[in-house]
Order: sequence, then structure tokens, then C-alpha cells
Amino acid sequence: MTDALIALVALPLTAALLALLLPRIATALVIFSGLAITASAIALLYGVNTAGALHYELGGWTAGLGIALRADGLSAILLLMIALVMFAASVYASAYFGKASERAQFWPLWLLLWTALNALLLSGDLFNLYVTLELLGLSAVALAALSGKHAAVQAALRYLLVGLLGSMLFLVGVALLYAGYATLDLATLTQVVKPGPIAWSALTLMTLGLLLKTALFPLHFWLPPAHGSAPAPVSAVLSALVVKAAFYLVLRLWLDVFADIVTPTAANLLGVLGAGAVLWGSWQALRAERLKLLAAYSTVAQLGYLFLFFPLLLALPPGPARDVATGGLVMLALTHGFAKAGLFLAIGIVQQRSGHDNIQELGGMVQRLPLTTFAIALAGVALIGLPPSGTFLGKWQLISAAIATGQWLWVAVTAIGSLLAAAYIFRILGHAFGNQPYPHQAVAVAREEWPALLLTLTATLVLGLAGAHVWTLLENGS
Amino acid sequence: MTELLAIVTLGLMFSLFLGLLRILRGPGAGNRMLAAQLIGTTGVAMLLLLSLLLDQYALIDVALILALLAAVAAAAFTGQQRESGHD
Amino acid sequence: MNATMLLIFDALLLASIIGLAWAALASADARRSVILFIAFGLLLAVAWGRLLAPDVALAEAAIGAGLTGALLLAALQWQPRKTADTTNSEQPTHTLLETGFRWLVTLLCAALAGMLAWSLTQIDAGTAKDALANAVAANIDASGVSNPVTAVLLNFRAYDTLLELAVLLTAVLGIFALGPAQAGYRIAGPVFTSLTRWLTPLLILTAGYLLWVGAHAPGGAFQAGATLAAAGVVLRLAGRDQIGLPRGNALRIALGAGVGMFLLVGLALFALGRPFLGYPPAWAGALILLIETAAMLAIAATLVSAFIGGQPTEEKTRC
Amino acid sequence: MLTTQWLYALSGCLLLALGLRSALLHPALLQRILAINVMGSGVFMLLIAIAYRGPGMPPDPIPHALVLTGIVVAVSATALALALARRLTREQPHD
Amino acid sequence: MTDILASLLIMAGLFFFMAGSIGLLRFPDLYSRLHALTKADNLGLGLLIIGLALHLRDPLIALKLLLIWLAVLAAGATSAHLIARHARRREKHV
Repeated sequence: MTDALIALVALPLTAALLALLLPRIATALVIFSGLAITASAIALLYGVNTAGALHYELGGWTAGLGIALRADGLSAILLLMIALVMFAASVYASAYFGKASERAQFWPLWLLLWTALNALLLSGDLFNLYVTLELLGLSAVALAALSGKHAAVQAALRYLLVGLLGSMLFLVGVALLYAGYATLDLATLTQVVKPGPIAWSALTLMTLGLLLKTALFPLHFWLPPAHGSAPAPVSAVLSALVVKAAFYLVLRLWLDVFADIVTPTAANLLGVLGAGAVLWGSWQALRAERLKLLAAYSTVAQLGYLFLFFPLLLALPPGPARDVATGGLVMLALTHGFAKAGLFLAIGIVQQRSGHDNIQELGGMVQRLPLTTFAIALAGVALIGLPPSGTFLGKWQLISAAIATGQWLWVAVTAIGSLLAAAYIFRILGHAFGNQPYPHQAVAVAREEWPALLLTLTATLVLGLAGAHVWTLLENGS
Repeated sequence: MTELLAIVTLGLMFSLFLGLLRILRGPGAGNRMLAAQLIGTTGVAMLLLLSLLLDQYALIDVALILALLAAVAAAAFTGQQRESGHD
Repeated sequence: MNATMLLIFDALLLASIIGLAWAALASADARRSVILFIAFGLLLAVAWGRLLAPDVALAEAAIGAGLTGALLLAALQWQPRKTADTTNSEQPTHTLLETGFRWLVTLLCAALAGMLAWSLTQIDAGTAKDALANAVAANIDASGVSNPVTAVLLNFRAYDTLLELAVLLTAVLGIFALGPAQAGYRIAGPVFTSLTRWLTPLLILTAGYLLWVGAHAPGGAFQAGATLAAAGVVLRLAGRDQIGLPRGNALRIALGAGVGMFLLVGLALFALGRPFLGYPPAWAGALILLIETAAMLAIAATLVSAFIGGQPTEEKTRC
Repeated sequence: MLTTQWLYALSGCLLLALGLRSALLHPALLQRILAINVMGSGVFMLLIAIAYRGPGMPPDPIPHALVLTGIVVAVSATALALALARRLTREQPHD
Repeated sequence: MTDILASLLIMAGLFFFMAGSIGLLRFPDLYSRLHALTKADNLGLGLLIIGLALHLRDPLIALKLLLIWLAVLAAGATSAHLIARHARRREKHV
């Protein structure tokens, strides 16, 4: 059962090395290892569902002296999302990068990013988390700069510096915790940590670092240019997965490790920033001229919703009510992951076919690229939160929890954010469904269109209809 | 003897302080590079003394590395790249 | 008496380190900043030695004083002479708002440092701060090496090191993806050339020594790899294009060697029914040396490639 | 903590603050990269101060190992940042 | 006896270090400062190293110390040469 834990890290890392050494068969390697990773993620989810949280002590050393890998319902669900989104994006990328030389550079970095994502989700050790954060940051930056265009390199450099700043702050927190408690193991720390200056300062520093990485308003300034100028499959996973990995860590720290330390005031602060992100991100998305920038700002907004949950979860007593709300949060994160990845992939198709992604000039797109337009529409359904998308379920829980705890402000924010989302989505669709002749030769490539479509379908239909399983998995896997 | 070593270490630290003034004052990169060179040599001497003072002979290896790499900075500073063909 | 003098020494050393950092970061002139930063790195190596951390001091000496310095000085070659970046203000004049913002940031940084320092005062003397150090000491006999830092890096926390080698690999692949290597250096004069003639073999020898000695004394793959890389940097600075770095496929193998060997050993043990990366105690010493050798080669190849700033072109005019 | 530990730990905090401030405020790219390295050195100094146990006592090896890992990660990141910066200066924005 | 000699050598080493640093600070131009640095600095380290080797009386460490001295000597001479040449080239350009 614990073999899946090893496989999730060892498979992509081995594949990265092989892709580096054997560039000719790299594409086949990626597809093959992608299937194996997905199978491992499913196995892990199954294991967690039947046996509860799993852990594996690397090298056979007890956690503390050594490093432990851990997985529970939350991480297993997210790992499966990572596997599915990465796999779909891999299929897409095999067609997106036309030249063999481009693919030779792309695949090893791509697999290293995959390694980093899996390793981060599985890590049960504070310093190991720092290393995975750096691996994630560096591979994401290298991929974001891959096009070599001036804007992309500039955005990637800023992304790198911000990321390094974030990891440094995280590392200070780790050092402080080691000074105070002489352990790096998360499970041990959860038991021994006591309210006091050490825990507060460490949590503040680490959270600050992670908020930079997850681009919470007003620390989001680096995200739109970086996500907006990367190659499409890279943008997709940056927006859908990479920022969410940092968010996952915030969630872990606040709800698990430091659960006894966090105060409602601090959680309210996160909520306020989340509200700012929802409003500002949605507004900027509405004003964006380019599709990719629109999608990037929408990511800023969608991350904001996730932070609205913090004051609600803290106000609910631990128990079923809180678990139900947590499920809503996970649902929101999952749907956004699938929908945003699909949206970026679809936008990539538009950009490649028409040479630009100006929203004003999309007229008639639906005639030439019906499937792609349909994928964008489906992603829109999920981003707005219309039923039957998973977002609908997530926002439903958000609003219920807000009403139950009497925090009406968040209800208003959610409502305004959803209206703005509807406005920016219909702005795209309004142009795309226009009946002027589409000026570009557009040949649809199945390897590009289907991943986008399947991802958005997952977000709107699968998650919405099979949503109850998410709650069960979270409960069984705790 | 350890007393003497401690005094000399401290003396070296003062001498290094003077070098710091030059590295701050310059003028120009050449002078600063020179002062950096002095700081490196003084660092080597201090590490040797510390290795005895703290009973940590591995610090001699650190001094060795610093000594071996002492010329790298000056070479990288003065070295000039050929006109690049492909840029 | 000695303790007091050491305390004064500490104070002066730290004042120099902080002063250098301050001056390096306050300057607008890139050359000045870089040279001050190199001196800063030299003093850090002394400080690590002073705090009885010779392993770290070795790495700082090799990487900080040697490689990072060379990297930064090479960067000056393409840097605009004076500072010029997104903002091209020679003497920055700030509006009231900007001044306010600068003060706010400064205050926040100070508050952060103050908070950190204050929390340090709250550390319980009673907590078992030696718990992990004792655990290392208790298990060191089973680790295959007697240098505790090497035991932590390559056995107890080997997984960290595996991922760290992956970080190095990622960085160099990212650099390769950005385009061709920097232009080589002009052939150096006779003085420096004659220096390299004996410095290079000596550096290679020292690297081997550090690798070997790492099992029981300060040293190990990183220090050795950085020293080996310094040999490559010296040759490059002397104007050689052939600096022992393999090309094409062989280079890719060298870059991946560290991660590869680590994975190979880890997975082989796993297949044999041991934990992932769990060496049998009888074999631990040998396996660690094997991994370290591969890691040293990978680190050296990576750092030299990073210094060159791109993939060496396959077939160039002079070979 | 010992006086020596205090001295170095506080200096580590100071270096961290200095680096953070310049990383946020310095107009030039190269100095911002240096600033992040200074920050890193501050954290490393804090960790090594924590590991120190006084003269003649063996220090805690774990922070030393962490710092070694941190140094290698820092040099990787610095190299990548410099390569990106070089690429930026090589081609000005007209593509 | 050897310890007294060692102490004297080490103190002499410190003296030359001091002299070198003061020279670096007080001498008027780059070239004279170069001399102050290379002569006094390397001489200082040399005396110090002989003193330490005498004190330790361990041939292996003595060998290592000698190697360090040679390396610093060579590096000092080379760097001085490089920096001087660099400065001269600069002056010609102006």
C-alpha cells in the first residue's frame, strides 16, 4: 500500500532522467509514466480510503531522525487531481510543441515539476518541504521562461525572485521551530507545539512566505505576467496546480499542525485578503484585453475564495460541521484546478491558430473551433459556479457556513465575485459566438482539443455529480 | 600559547578592519579587489589560528580551499570574454 | 581571558560581516556590490569555522568564495556599467509616496527581525533541544560513516539530498533552455597560465581528498564537487574552451549522475525488500561512497555548466 | 542560549532584515539577487548558531546538514537568476 | 625553546599583516598598495605558518600548511599582476 507513496516521487523523477538521456522517445516515456503515476495516485487514494492515513519512513529511520512521507484523504485527492491534470496537459503538450528540440528541453523540466508537486504533497517534514518548494519554484520558472520571449523571461525572473523570497521566509520559520522544538517532523510538531511567541512567529513567517507563492492579494502582482506569458500547457499547470501546492501547505499548517495556535483574528485577516483577491482579481479579469491575462486574473480571484474559508472553518467547532465546510473548500480547489487547466489549454489552441489572444478579435471563433469554444464555455460554467459544476457545491458550502456562523460579509463577496465572473465569461463568449467570418485557418488537433474538453468536463460534470465522494474520501482518509 | 594565539587572532581581526576601510573607500574596483585579496589572506591566517584555538583541525582544510581559490576572484574580475559570435 | 578575547573577536567579525552586507546592498554600482559580496562570503567561511561547522565552512569557501564569486563577476561582463534596470534613475529622487513606502518596508523588515529575535528569547531551556543530535549519535554506527553531517546528509536525510540534486539538475536544465553559452575568455597571459598549470591538478586532487575524507571528517560530495568545479572555472578563465566538461550525451549523463545513482541505489534496495534508501548497515559505507562519487561529478558538471551559462556547443572551431 | 549563540543568532536576524529590505526596494536586479543571498546567509547563520553548543562540545549536526543543502539550493537559484538576467539584457524588447 | 621561537615567529607574522594593512590604507596609489599587500601579507602568512608548524610538530599538517602558503603566495603574485595589468589597461583607455 505504501509502495504508491514511493512510486509517486520515484516515477516522475526516473522518467525525468530518462527523458533527459533519451530525448527521442521522451514523449512516449512521458505518456507511459503519466499512466503509471495516475495509477499510483488511484492506488494511493484507494489505500487511504480503506486504511486511513498512510505514512512511510524513508530509509527505515524513525520520523524525526529520518524523513517520513505521509498521505491522508486531502493529499490523496489532490495528488489524483495533479496526476490527471498533468497527464492531460502532457498529451496536449506533445502536440503543442512542434519541434523535437523544444520537446527535448520541455519534457525533463516538466517531469521535474511533476516530481516536485508530488513530493510536496507527500512530505511530512518541514525542511524537506522547503526543498520541495525550491524544486517546484525553480522548475516552474524554467518552464515559464521556455518561450524565450522578452516578456516571458522578464516575468519568469520576477517569479523566481518572489519565489525565493517566499522560500526564505518559510525557511526562517523552519529554523525557528527547530530552535524551539528540536524536530522537523510535522506529526511530532503537531503534538508538541504550544501557543507562544515561537509558534506565532514561525507561523507568521511561513504563512507570509507561502502567501507570496500562492499569490494572495495583494501579493499577487507577479502572477498575471508569469502565467500570462508562459507556454499554454505550462500556464495551465502553474495556475491549476503550482499556486495550489503552496495553498495546500497553508491549509496544512493552519488546520493541522498549528490548529491550536491560530486565532480567529488571524483567520479573519486571511479572509479579508481573500475577499480583496476575489473582488480585485475578478475586476481585473473583466478589464483584461487578452484571454491569457483574463484567465490569470481569474486565478487570483479563485484563490481568494479558498481563503474565505479560513474564518469560517475557525468559527465552526471541530466536528461534522467543519468537515462538511472543509469538503466544500476542497471541492472548490479541485474544480478550479480542472477548469482553469482546461481553460488555459483551450486558450493555447486559440492563440496558436489565430496568432494572438485578443478578446476583441475572437469573432466567429465558434465556427472554426467548436470544440475549443465549447471547452471555454464549460470552463466558464465552472468558474462562475453554475450547477452542476463542482464550484457550485463548493460555493454552496461556503455560503451555508457563512450564514451558519453569521459572517454575512463573505456571502456578499461571493455573490459579487460570481457576478463579475459571469460578466467576464460572457464577454469572451459574446465575441466567440459572433457571426462574423473567422479570419484564420484553423485546423483542430484532437490531441490538443480533447484534453482541454475532458478537463473542463470533469470540472463541470464529474465533480458536480460525483461530489459526495469527495466528502467520504476526506472522512475515511483522516 | 593559547593566550598568544588568541591575541594574534584578535590582532588579525583588527588588521582586517583596516582592509575593510579600503574596500569601502575604494576608489574604483581595482583597489577594492586588492582589499578583498587581503581579506582573503587574513581569513586564511585566522582560520589556521582558530583551528588550534578551537582544537578543530578540519579548519586547516577550509584554509586550504580558500588559499587555492584565492586567485579565482582576481582572474574572473580581470578576465575578458571574447567577442561572442552568436549574440 | 580567552573567552573574552573570543567574544571581542566574534563581535568584530560580525560587525565586519554586517557592514559588508550593508555596504554591498546599499550600493548602486554593480561592481562594488559584487566585490563587497565576495568579501562577505570569505568572512562567512571564517564565521562558520568559528562556530565549529567545518563542513559548512568548506562548502562556503568552495562555493561562496570560488563559484558564486566567479558567477557574479562573469555577470558584470554583460551588466550595464552602472546600475540600469527597470528604473533608470541615477540619483533616485522619490516622491512623498515612495518615501513613505520605503519607510514602511524598512519598518516591516525591522519588525520581522525584532519578532524573530524576541521569539528566540522565549526558547525553553527545558525542551529536549539535543533530542535529534542524540538520535544521530545513537544511530551513527549503523549509518556507514562516522562524520555525523555526512551521516545526516546521505543516510538519515538522504531523501533531502536526492531532491536537492534534482534542484541542481533543474537549474542547469533551465539555464540550458535559455540559449547558447557565454563567450569564452581570452587566452590568459603567461602568469595566470602557469598558475593554472599546477593549480588545476591540485584542485582535482583536493576534490578527491575531500570526497574520501568526508566519511569520517568534514568534507563530502558537495565540497568536493564545488572544488572540482572550481578547477573547471580556473581553466575557463585561462581561456581554454576544452575544460574537461563532456559534451552532448555524455554531459547529460554527467548532469544526471547524482540523481541517477541515488535513485538506482534507492530503488534497488527497495526491490530487494529494504526500505527505499535504506542501506544495509554492512554496505552503507560503500553505497554512500558510490552515491557521493556520482554526486560529486554531477555537482561539478552542473556548476561548471552554470558558470559557462549554457550548453557548450557540440562542435566548435577549436577543439 | 550561550552568549556566542546570541551574538550570531541576532546577527543572523539582522542580515535577514537587511537582505529582505534590499530585495524589496533595491532598483537594480543584480543587487536584488545579492540581497536574497544575504537573506539566505542570515538564515544559515541562525541555524548554525542554534547548532552551537559551546567550545569543546560537539555541535548538533542536523542544522549543519540543512545549511549545506541550503547553500547548494541557493547557488542553483542564483545561477538560474543570473542566466535569466543575462538573457534579458541580450535581447531588448522588440520581439 | 621551540615554543618561544614559534611565538616570536607568529608575532612577527602579525606584525607584517598589520604593516600590510596599514600600507594598503595609507599608500597613495594602487601600485604602491599592491606592493604593500603582496610583500608584507605573504611574508606575514609565511612567518605565521612556520610558527604554527613549529608549534604543532606534525609533519603531515606542516606539509599542508606549506601547501597553503605556496598557494597564497602564487595567488597573491598572480592577482597582483592581473590587477595591475587591468588598471594599466584602464588608464590607457582613458
